[in-house]
Amino acid sequence: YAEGLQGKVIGFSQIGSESGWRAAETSVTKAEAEARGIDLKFADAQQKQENQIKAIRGFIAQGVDAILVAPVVATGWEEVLTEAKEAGIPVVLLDRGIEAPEDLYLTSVASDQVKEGRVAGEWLVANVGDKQCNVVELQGTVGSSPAINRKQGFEEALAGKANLTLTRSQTGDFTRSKGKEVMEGFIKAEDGGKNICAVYAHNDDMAVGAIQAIKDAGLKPGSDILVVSIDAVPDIFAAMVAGEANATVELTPNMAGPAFDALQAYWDAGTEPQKFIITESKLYTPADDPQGEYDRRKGLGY
Amino acid sequence: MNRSLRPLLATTLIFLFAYMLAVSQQPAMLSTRVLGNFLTDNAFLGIAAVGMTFVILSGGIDLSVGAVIGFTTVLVAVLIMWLQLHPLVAFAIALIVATAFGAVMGAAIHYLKVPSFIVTLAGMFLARGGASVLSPDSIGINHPFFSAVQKSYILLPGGGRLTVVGMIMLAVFAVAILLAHRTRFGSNVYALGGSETSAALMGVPVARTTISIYALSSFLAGLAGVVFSLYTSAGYSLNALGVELDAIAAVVIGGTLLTGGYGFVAGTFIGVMLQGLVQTYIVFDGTLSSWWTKIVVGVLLFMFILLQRLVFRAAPRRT
Amino acid sequence: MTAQQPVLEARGIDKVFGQHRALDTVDFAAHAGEVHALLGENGAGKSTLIKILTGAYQPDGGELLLEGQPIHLRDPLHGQTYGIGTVYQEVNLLPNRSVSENLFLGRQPTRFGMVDRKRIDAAAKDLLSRYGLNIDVRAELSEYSVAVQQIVAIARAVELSGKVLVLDEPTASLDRNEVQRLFDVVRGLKAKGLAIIFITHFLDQVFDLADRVTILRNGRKVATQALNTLNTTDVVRMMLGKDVAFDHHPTALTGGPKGAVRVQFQGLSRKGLSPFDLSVHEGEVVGVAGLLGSGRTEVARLMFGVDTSDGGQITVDGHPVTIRNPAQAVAAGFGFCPEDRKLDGIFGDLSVRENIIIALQAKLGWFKALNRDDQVELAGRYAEALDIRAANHDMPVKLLSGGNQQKVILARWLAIDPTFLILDEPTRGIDVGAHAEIVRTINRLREEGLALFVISSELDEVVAYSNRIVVMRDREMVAELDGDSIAPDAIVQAIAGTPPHETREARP
Amino acid sequence: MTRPTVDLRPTQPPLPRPRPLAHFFTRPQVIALAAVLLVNWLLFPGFFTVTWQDGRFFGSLIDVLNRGAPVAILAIGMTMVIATKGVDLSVGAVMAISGATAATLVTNGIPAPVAVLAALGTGLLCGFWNGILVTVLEIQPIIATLVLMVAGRGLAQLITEGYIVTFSDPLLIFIGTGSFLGLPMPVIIAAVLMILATLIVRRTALGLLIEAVGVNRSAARFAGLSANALLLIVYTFAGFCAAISGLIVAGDIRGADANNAGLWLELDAILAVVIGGTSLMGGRFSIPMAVLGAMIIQAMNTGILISGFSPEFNLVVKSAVIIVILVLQSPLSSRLFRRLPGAQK
Ligand SMILES: Nc1ncnc2c1ncn2[C@@H]1O[C@H](COP(=O)(O)OP(=O)(O)OP(=O)(O)O)[C@@H](O)[C@H]1O
Ligand SMILES: Nc1ncnc2c1ncn2[C@@H]1O[C@H](COP(=O)(O)OP(=O)(O)OP(=O)(O)O)[C@@H](O)[C@H]1O
Ligand SMILES: [Mg+2]
Ligand SMILES: [Mg+2]
Repeated sequence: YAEGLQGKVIGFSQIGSESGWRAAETSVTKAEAEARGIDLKFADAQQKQENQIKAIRGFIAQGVDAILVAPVVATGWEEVLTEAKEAGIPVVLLDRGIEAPEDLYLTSVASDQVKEGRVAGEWLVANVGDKQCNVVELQGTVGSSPAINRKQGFEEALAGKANLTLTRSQTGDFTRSKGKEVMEGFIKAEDGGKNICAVYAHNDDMAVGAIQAIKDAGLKPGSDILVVSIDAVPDIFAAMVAGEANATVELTPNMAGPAFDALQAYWDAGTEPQKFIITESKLYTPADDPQGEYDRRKGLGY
Repeated sequence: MNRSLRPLLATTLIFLFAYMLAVSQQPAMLSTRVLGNFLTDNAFLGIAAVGMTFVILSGGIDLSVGAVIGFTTVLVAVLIMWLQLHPLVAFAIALIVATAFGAVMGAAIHYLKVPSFIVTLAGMFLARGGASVLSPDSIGINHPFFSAVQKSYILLPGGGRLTVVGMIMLAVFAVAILLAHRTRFGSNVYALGGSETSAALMGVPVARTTISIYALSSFLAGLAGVVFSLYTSAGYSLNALGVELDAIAAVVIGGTLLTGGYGFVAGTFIGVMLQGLVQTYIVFDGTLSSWWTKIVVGVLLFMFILLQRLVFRAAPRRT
Repeated sequence: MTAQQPVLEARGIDKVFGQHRALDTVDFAAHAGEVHALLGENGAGKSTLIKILTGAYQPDGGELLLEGQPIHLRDPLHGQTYGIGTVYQEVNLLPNRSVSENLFLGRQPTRFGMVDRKRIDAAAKDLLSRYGLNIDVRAELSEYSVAVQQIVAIARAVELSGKVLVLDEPTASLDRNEVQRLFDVVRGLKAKGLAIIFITHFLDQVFDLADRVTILRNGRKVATQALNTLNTTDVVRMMLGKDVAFDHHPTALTGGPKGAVRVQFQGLSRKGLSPFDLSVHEGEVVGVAGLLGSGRTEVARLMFGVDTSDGGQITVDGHPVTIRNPAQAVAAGFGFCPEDRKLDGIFGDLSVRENIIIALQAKLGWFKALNRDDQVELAGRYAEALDIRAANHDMPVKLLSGGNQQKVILARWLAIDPTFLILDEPTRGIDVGAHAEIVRTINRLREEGLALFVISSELDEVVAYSNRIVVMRDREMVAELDGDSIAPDAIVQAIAGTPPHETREARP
Repeated sequence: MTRPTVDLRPTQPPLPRPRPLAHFFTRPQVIALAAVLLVNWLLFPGFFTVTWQDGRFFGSLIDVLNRGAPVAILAIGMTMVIATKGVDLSVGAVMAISGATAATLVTNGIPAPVAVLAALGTGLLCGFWNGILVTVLEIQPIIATLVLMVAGRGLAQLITEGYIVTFSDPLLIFIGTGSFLGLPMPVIIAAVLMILATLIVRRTALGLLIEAVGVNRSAARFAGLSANALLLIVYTFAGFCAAISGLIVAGDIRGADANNAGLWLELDAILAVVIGGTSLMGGRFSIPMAVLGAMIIQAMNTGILISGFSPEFNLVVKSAVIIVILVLQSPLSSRLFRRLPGAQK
């Protein structure tokens, strides 16, 4: 890398460490920063927006060169970002966009969560063909934006397909154990699982839990019940290797890399980066060398 | 000096000492900007903690405040954005709803003889659930009134800002100090915390006071919600998750005994500021991982309480 | 006097707790300008009747009349608005608030809606000085001893009583001077035309102060009579339903202790309490006398390891022992009936049986549990020995009457078969019959070779059972009387020292 | 420092005990459980169907027992803490620590039995720490355990470094998902622990002494009880129970999820204890009733899962059920019940 970011002080306000994916994002960000010689100030908000705002204010008071934020929620950033703007500190959003005037941040590096859900849904639509298929859904935390958007995208993909019906939908709080518990309940409620043809989980962790519940019920995940989920964490590839998971949509934990690149270009050459840098929502199936993917990701800090 | 003021003094000294220590590590923390941020960023917590102080003084606990804050932000957002009400009208409605909610909890605690821990736990589920039923998604609030409020602040020398929400918190503390220490209601609250049986026999209207205490706590949680919505211009059902624990910690760090009957509203202010200090210090330091953040917050909480115990020890009383 | 309409009247009052009929069609009337004593054994229903008269309980039958008008009292607050001021048997004040706040709670003078602290403090100081109490009224109530708290409770009730003043055993923890001062105040109120209802177990006080007496037995009214028609024996007979050989002024013991030194305390001290030496022999009762706040309780706490001493040593039967907490004291064979029954003695929610066996169980350890039969037997034995009146031994002890609770604690310590027993005001709130019983018990224990250390504010009583009397003043042991020198007058002189002072400062 | 208040309201002294079994079935908790199960059955007619499959029982009812086991185990420890007038907010975090310890050790090649012992050991240690704070430093229980609640999860994450540590060790997995006599291991463990704990506290004097400390700590001291030693034991035991729960939860998902394991379960455990009739003011306690309380909560959760309501309503339903149970248990309604014809005089 060029000199550009060497010695720059950049604050990073992370949501928390609620999942393996989040931990991976943190460690990738730290690694990227280290590789570029950035002095990264890290602040964990423990899932609270107010803590993120405090952190950003703290960064401003400290006079950092730039701020990265992974916003916990889409709303409520205008005031504090205005403050950052007045202090002349560029802000880059990670993971998701926010509802605020676009001039308040330099750029946003994010995935399209609705698209993630849609990709997952489209895979399912393509795979079941015309067969009658009852789908159950494991939602993320009620009210969280990935849960809302991934549900929406998935439903868009299923819209108009009469043979695919979403029969049950409950929250598994993005965790393995709740995913397992909810799936257990679904299986009991749907005639021992015979009425379920596929499960769609808003993240891989819940899918891993669901897979165990399916196995415990004496069914075969991956064939008796199809499993499709989002995130592409290592453990879901392990499940694919075992033939127990069918598809996952990647959400890359490397949001910081493009963000740093954009900052560097902005500082070095004054180029305004494009406002929305959308990361790829790549679909992985057992055909995509799951063992290799597993090995590649294992070290990333998931 | 009145001996009972000692814990208050001790807490204040601990705060000053901790602040000096932080400044010696991070000189940038000594600025009006940081001080202004203390007030603004902790305004909702401070307001909620005032309500919690009254509840704890009376020997109870209120686990619902975080949820009530969250619910209020959603309600305010819904009223303004969906029903097109003026923010002030929305605030009034939200505060009335919150107050009524607290009054019902207080009535349940008194008449059903269920411990406050459990009643307010149910209240917490209800308020959180109610918020997500209203709208699981976050609702941004766009209203000229909000922008106007956000843009009005007093500029302090050195670039700090004393914002409207910060001033609301200071005003709440001022009023609450008078309420706790200078009114009959305040005396009754302390009386309940000392001994409910005695208080009843001494003619304290127990039912009315209990209901008022929880109504006040929820009212202040509602006000904290209003402040939160001003602070973020949004309503969101998951706002202020776990704030009740922060508020309890602030109250206790401020020298109020959880068993009720002893403590100061002013101490709570210091407790809130101490928590703000810890967080700001961690942000300024910027090297702590997610887990170390938790550990350090826990350890500092422990140290503050330990220091206080030592001060308390210095003033023994007969058991 | 009785021809007038009563100020407060109760007609046919019933009160039932579960299956226990605490009051059975009781009539009671208090007239203006009289002191009406309410007497009865422990558990006779006196406190229950009081609570109904003041609104703390609702009667199950009968009616209340205030100046001829039927009233329904919802709660004590409601009672207060009718001018009924009450001192309940258990001190019911707020330990966490200042003395002045305790005096004025609920009727604080306000200025612009704000409580006027200065005025309250001044008024409180003024008020208490009438009872000879010059204390810092801004200090927390809990910093003062039970006696001070009792005076505060009385002062508060007197202020609240526009028409009726109810005093449920107000003198239980007061010494002679306090009692006289209280009586002066009461006589003043009587002259002002208040009706005063007075409960006590001290019959001499009844004859000293009261005009009429109502006697309850087992929840029924036995009689209401003018006192000048009665003598002590009549009253006792009506209370107990039988004649008892009631030795009202027992004479002092003669002869020294029977055995060798059992426990010896040398140079025990604590901040503010002068170091003291004391040894108690087998078969000896050392009585302790002193004024309120003279440090008697403190000495007892120190002996039992409740407070740790700053220095000194303790030997039991010649062997040195360490006592830094009560558990060690119990292990060394000590027992201690504390002065504050409600706070330090009673496990309110536990049963009578469990309250009796708990110390023995603690001594036996966690794993040698007393089986149920043994528990029932032990509880039964001591309940009988001390005449504890309870519907059954599985009921929570908090439902017992005050005097019976006191006996339960005594039973608890007798059950561990101690070698050295400390009793702090053991007869507080105990009725005449049981009082004689406890004095007899103390004497019997002494005969059996126990060493006892007994604190009491009743001089007649200390004289009755002590081989030796230690007098305390200003947290120091100032005199020791034994043999023939033991007599109430001698004690009074020792307590007063020379010259006797008018008012005492009770330190916070 | 506050005086124990003596309840002045006239209470009913205990009546001569009715026959135990009849007594059991008229308890509000049992009625509540029956009601919740009934509602579940109405929502889902197959609810009570239990089949034999792969050498074990299978069905929703079994799920309720199995899923309720972790909270039930927490509630066993929590009951005793609450009986001493305390509360332990750290049990959820301790679960995370214990799971993280076991998982990290086995993935580093330490034999599973050692890892399990180490996990239980950390639980004991955490509980002991709480006990020291409460006794020696005299910090109020809520705050003392709040420290570990906050810091403990951080410690767990420190051990796992934020990963979900997945393992395939058969012993750990057996603890979470195995079965014995046809019943899931968690159920067996919870039942054994419940019976053992009940026997220990009721056959020795511990139960009575714990109650005495809870009712009046000052009086307990005067009666020569070593209140501090008892409190230490009680908090340590609560930590131990949390560690067992942590192992079960980790074994169940074959991984230690330091971020989410046991999250907010302390509240469920406290709720279970209170529903089981043990007062937060300390004193009388019942371990089996607390376990029953945990089962009520789980039956309710399972009911919500299979009800098909949209998840936004979960919390509202949960709070409504709690409110109904509280009203049922309140003295107000028991007074009403007593008035009903047929009830005892
Ligand atoms: N709340 C209650 N519940 C059940 N029984 C009660 C309750 N209060 C009092 N009792 C019972 O009623 C009877 C009368 O009690 P009360 O307190 O009136 O006696 P007392 O005459 O004041 O005795 P003492 O001289 O010991 O104070 C006692 O047997 C007592 O156990
Ligand atoms: N730990 C302590 N620290 C400070 N002052 C104390 C302490 N313990 C007792 N005192 C004070 O010392 C004095 C002696 O109290 P103590 O209770 O021993 O007196 P007493 O002779 O038993 O009188 P009483 O009739 O009030 O029981 C009281 O004024 C009390 O307030
Ligand atoms: Mg009485
Ligand atoms: Mg004394």
